[in-house]
Amino acid sequence: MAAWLILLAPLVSAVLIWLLLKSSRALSSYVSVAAVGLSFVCSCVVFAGGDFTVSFNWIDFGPRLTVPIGLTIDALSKTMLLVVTGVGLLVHVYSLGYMHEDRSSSRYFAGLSLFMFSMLGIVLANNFVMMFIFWELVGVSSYLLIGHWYEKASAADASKKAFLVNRIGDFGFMIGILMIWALLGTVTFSDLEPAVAKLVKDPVGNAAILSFLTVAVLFVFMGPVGKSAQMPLHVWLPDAMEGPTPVSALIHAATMVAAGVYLLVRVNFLLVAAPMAQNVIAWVGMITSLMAALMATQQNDIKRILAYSTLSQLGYMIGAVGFGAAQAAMFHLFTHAFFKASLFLGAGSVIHGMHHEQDIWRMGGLKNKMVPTFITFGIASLALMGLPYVTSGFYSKDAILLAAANKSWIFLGLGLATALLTAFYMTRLFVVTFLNKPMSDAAKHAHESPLVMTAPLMILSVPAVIFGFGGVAKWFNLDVPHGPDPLHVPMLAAAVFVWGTVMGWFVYRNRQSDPIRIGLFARKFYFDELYDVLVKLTQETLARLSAFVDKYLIDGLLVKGATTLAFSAGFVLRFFQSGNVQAYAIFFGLGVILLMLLAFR
Amino acid sequence: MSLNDYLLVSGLLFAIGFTGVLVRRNLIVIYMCLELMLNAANLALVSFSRFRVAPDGMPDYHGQILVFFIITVAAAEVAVGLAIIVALYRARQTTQVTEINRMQY
Amino acid sequence: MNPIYLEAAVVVLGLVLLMAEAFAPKVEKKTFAWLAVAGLLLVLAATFFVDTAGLGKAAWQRFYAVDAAAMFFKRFALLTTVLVLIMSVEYVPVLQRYISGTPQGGGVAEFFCLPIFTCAGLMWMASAIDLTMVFVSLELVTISFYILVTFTRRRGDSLEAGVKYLILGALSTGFLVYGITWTYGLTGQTALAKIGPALAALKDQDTAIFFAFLLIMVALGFKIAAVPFQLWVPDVYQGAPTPITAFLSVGSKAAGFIVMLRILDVFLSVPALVGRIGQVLVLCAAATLIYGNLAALPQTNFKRLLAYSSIAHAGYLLITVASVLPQAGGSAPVLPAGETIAFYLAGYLLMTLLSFTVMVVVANYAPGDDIAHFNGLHQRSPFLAAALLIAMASLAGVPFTVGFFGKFYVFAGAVAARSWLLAAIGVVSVGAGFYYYFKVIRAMYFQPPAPGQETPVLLAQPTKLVIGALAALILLLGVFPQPALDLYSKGGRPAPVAQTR
Amino acid sequence: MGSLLFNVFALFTLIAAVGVVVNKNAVNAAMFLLLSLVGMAGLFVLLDAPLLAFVLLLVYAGAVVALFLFIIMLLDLKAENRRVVAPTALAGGVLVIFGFSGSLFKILQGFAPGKSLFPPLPTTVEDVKRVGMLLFQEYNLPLQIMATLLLVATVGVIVLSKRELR
Repeated sequence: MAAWLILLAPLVSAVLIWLLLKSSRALSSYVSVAAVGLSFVCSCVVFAGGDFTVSFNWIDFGPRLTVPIGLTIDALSKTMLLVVTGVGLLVHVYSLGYMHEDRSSSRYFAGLSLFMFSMLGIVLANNFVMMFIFWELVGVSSYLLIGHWYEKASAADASKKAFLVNRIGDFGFMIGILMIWALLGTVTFSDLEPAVAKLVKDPVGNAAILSFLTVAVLFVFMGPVGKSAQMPLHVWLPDAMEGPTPVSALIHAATMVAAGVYLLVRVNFLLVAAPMAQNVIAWVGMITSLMAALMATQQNDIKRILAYSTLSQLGYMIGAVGFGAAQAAMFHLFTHAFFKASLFLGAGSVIHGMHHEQDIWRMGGLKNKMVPTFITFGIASLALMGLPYVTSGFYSKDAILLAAANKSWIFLGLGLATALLTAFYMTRLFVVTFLNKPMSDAAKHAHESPLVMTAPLMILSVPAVIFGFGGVAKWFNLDVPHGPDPLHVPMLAAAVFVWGTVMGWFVYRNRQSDPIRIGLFARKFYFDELYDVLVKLTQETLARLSAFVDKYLIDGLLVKGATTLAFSAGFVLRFFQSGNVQAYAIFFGLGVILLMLLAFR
Repeated sequence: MSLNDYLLVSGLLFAIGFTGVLVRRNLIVIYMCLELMLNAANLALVSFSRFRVAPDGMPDYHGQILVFFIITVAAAEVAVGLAIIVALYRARQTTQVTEINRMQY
Repeated sequence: MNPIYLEAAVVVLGLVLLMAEAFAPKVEKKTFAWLAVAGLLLVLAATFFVDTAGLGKAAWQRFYAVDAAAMFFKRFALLTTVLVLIMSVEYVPVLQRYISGTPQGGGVAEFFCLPIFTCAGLMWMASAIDLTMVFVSLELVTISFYILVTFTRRRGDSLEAGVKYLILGALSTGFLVYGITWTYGLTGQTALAKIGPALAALKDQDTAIFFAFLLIMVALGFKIAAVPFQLWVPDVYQGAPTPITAFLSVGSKAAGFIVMLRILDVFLSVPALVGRIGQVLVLCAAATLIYGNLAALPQTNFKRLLAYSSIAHAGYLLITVASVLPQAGGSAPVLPAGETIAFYLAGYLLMTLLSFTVMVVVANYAPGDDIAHFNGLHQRSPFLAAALLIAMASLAGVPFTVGFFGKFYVFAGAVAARSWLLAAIGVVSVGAGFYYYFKVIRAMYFQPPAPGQETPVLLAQPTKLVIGALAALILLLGVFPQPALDLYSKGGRPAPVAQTR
Repeated sequence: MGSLLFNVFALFTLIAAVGVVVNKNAVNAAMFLLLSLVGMAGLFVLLDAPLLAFVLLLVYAGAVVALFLFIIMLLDLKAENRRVVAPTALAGGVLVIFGFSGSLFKILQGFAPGKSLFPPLPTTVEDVKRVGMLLFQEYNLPLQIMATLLLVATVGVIVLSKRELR
């Protein structure tokens, strides 16, 4: 019951707001907050309770295909529920302040509720089909929220871009689901697991079936590549920062983008059965994390820096799944959700205080003007950078680095390089924004945000620290070390943290502009340009091709042919439909005779 | 006389009525011909009912009940049908089927 | 409660309203419609509390079945009538123009009362398991439709439609009666349960049995608008008052199908005939699909378009009926034929009534029923445009609408029965369907409103509610069809209809 | 005796029926319909169904044909001066009729049971009582439906033909 309530409360709120409360901004925001609050309370109740599954049949085509609608409550989904509803609740509260002036805030809150519904659907789904539907719904609500300020061309473009890029991933995801269904005959996770185990044990025709499974898993992986913004489909996430900042915090940092990781962890048993695919996943994740970190070092927009940092951390998680360390991935997802949400909300607070200025080189000196934001942002930054032995980020990152070390020294190297860069660019961001001298009038006259916005920041900075300690790690079964650790990975991680921070401090302390200019990073490895060219090329080719098809095939053959056919059909049928009852009666009689002939064959 | 003789008369009656529906243009006459068709069925029913003797030696009256219902329905149908035809006549001053083809194709 | 009281309650409701209208002429006419709606909804609620196990009077058991199919189609008839009545309220301005002369509102109350009796007839038809009962209930429905189609008698088209329906309907009645006569003559029975064994016991009378079967099928083919007995459909649909058109296309068709399935079941007990019956059904289904979809292509009149669409949908349903027959190498269908048809018709009810309701509302602004009336509807009322969009998408069979699942079940049944030809024609005709349904969508979204017709379309709150509910149901059943299926399969004792095969 | 009467009544019925179809004047057609019904009533009597013969005459002659005549008078229909039938309709009609009666004859030919004579009845028929009992007991439900049908027809006729509705 409580489980259903978690899922349905946001839906009810979304429908209510959309249908009835559109005109009343205050009421709709309260309804939305109340709904997510209810979800959060229920999640806590469920978290305290045991594991269970509830399910009923959605489509029942007999034994060949039965698609249930079911909720899975196990350790994995419980954790995720807490993250989603917890961060979600705080972001909703924060939005009360942030969106106070927005005239269409009802639409915003309806979208937020819809998002909560669909995200919780992904978390609770017990089968691929249901997950795919909610997966798409999440995409839709994300589209709506990114494009919330659709009057702004860049926001409209960004939402379109996010939607289109995600379609590519989702298309692959769908193919993957179909392949798995074809191979194993079921789409329910709990039935898939024994089926895969049986498949792996089965010696007959193993190689071919396993390579089919590998391809299927890779197609499924396309879903997370899109949604969790991995290379090469990562381009939509930075642009998605055009949406309201709370949305960036909730959707594009803490929850939706993590859905890809969640999916992979959920179907980890499939990945284990396909080691090749696992390798590909590990490479994609680690390369994404390094490249994103490099790009982050050269961004000037506060939200974009955080966006690239999110990409980078997601790469860590995906990589961890690839190393076979699903628990570590979940652990990092968990801690990251809190400190990254805190960072985004802090950035939102800064932007709010700076009257919608987002360029860090026009900020500075905010440590005196916005004390709570300054402190909480600092704590969250340290968590992201991985301040050794104190912050949660250190522990979860450490778990991933350990897993990487077990897999291969290359992965460990990539991971450490990313960690170094993370420390570096976060120091840059923090120093330039808060510690340096004010660099604009807005920065000089910046003011602190209201309590409704700073309170969530403070609340979020607590888990950013404490969630790394023993008890939480134990929850993720991480208290047992993953084998030998001759390299002393925690020491290495601590070392790169110090190195990156010190480097960042010395490079950026008291600077008025960026002393480092690396075009390749600033231009984001020219991905967007590359895609533009590609799109243009394909468009050109397609346009020519379709012009040809249109002119000769469609116009010449199909349209003319079809219209001729339709009109001749119409002409013939006119003969029947003369409007004369007597003729109708005669045709009626002829029909009878025609059927009678069958009797006398 | 055998059952088939009656069935033949009934069949012919049905065919004559059907012919009338197909070839006549006056709505009222067409309607009369439809009545003929219904009565053809009645005749067949009564002869079947006479032919199937119940265990007690009496005709199978279930068939006759059906005739009863058919006559009632036919009477109701005539009443409604003629009302419609009259309404049409009032509007268009015609009872010719060939002239009621404003809606076509 | 004895289920027999359901129809009795409906008839009494009609009588009470008729009397009330006679003795209280001052009462606003629309009140009667709302009273009728309330009463029918009460009866609809009561259907869930009837005792499906026991019929009080033993004699009635011969005529009256209370199986799952009967209960489903009773509810179907009630719901259809309720929606038609609500649509009729919206139709009152047109009615007043075309019924009576000087005193406005005369005869309007009867327009609300007659559908109640039609509903009772449809409910009786759903339960009819005796040819006598089939005949009388079917005639009750037919005769009340003669009246309703002609109701707006100061409008030429309505009269013309009435006459056409009258002549051809009476002709089909003649065939029905003759078919019943022969069936009775061959077996001495009119109860369906007894006809089957009696037919199977007959020797060397295949041709006569087939003759009787054909005569009855001609009449039912007329009811459900199957080729070659479909020619009345476009003219009558166009001419009839719009709510009645909707009533005809949904209620009459559904009742025709349930009776057809029951009778088919009886005649299939003659093994020698199965092949021939199969041929007839396949032939009719194929011709109906082709005719309905092709003839709709050049249509510009919305009601005629829906008429051809109604023929096309009869074709899809006939595919399912044809799939009932045992085929060599066929496997068990995904859904039994009865359930498929019930589900398809449930979806058809939603989308057809939705389309017609939108049309009634829009036609109140400019009389007429061309597709061009919907030009720019998106600007005049986004709500109505969205609703009609959903209805059209569902009629065309777009995924995530109930129409998609209906077609899916139909084709799955055809494939399971190895009716490749029908499945192929069906799939191709779905393509043709997209073309003509999207004509309406194009008009709404891509055409500017006609000059002088740019005013926003306003609609009454109850109508808005109904339209919203219908559209929501189409989408809901389009992602989650199980409730509709459950309503059938859990509606009562298992229906004998075409489920044994 | 029985066969002579049968032939007379049957011919009477059929010829009168043809008269309905071919007569140009609607009034005459109605009169022929009446004659045909009288012939049929005779056949009913031969089939030991006097009640139905009586009902047929009562309902058809007394009500239906009278109604037809009344309407014809009301509309003041003249004899049709044009040809009664259209040639195309005739062609189609003939085709249909030949097909239909052909199949009917063929079925009657193959209908073995119909070739035997009617079984004799033991006693005098008391069909009024039997039909009445069946109608009001076993056939109660269809009878109720029929009552509803008549009500609907009544209301319908009033609505359709009253000049001014209240």
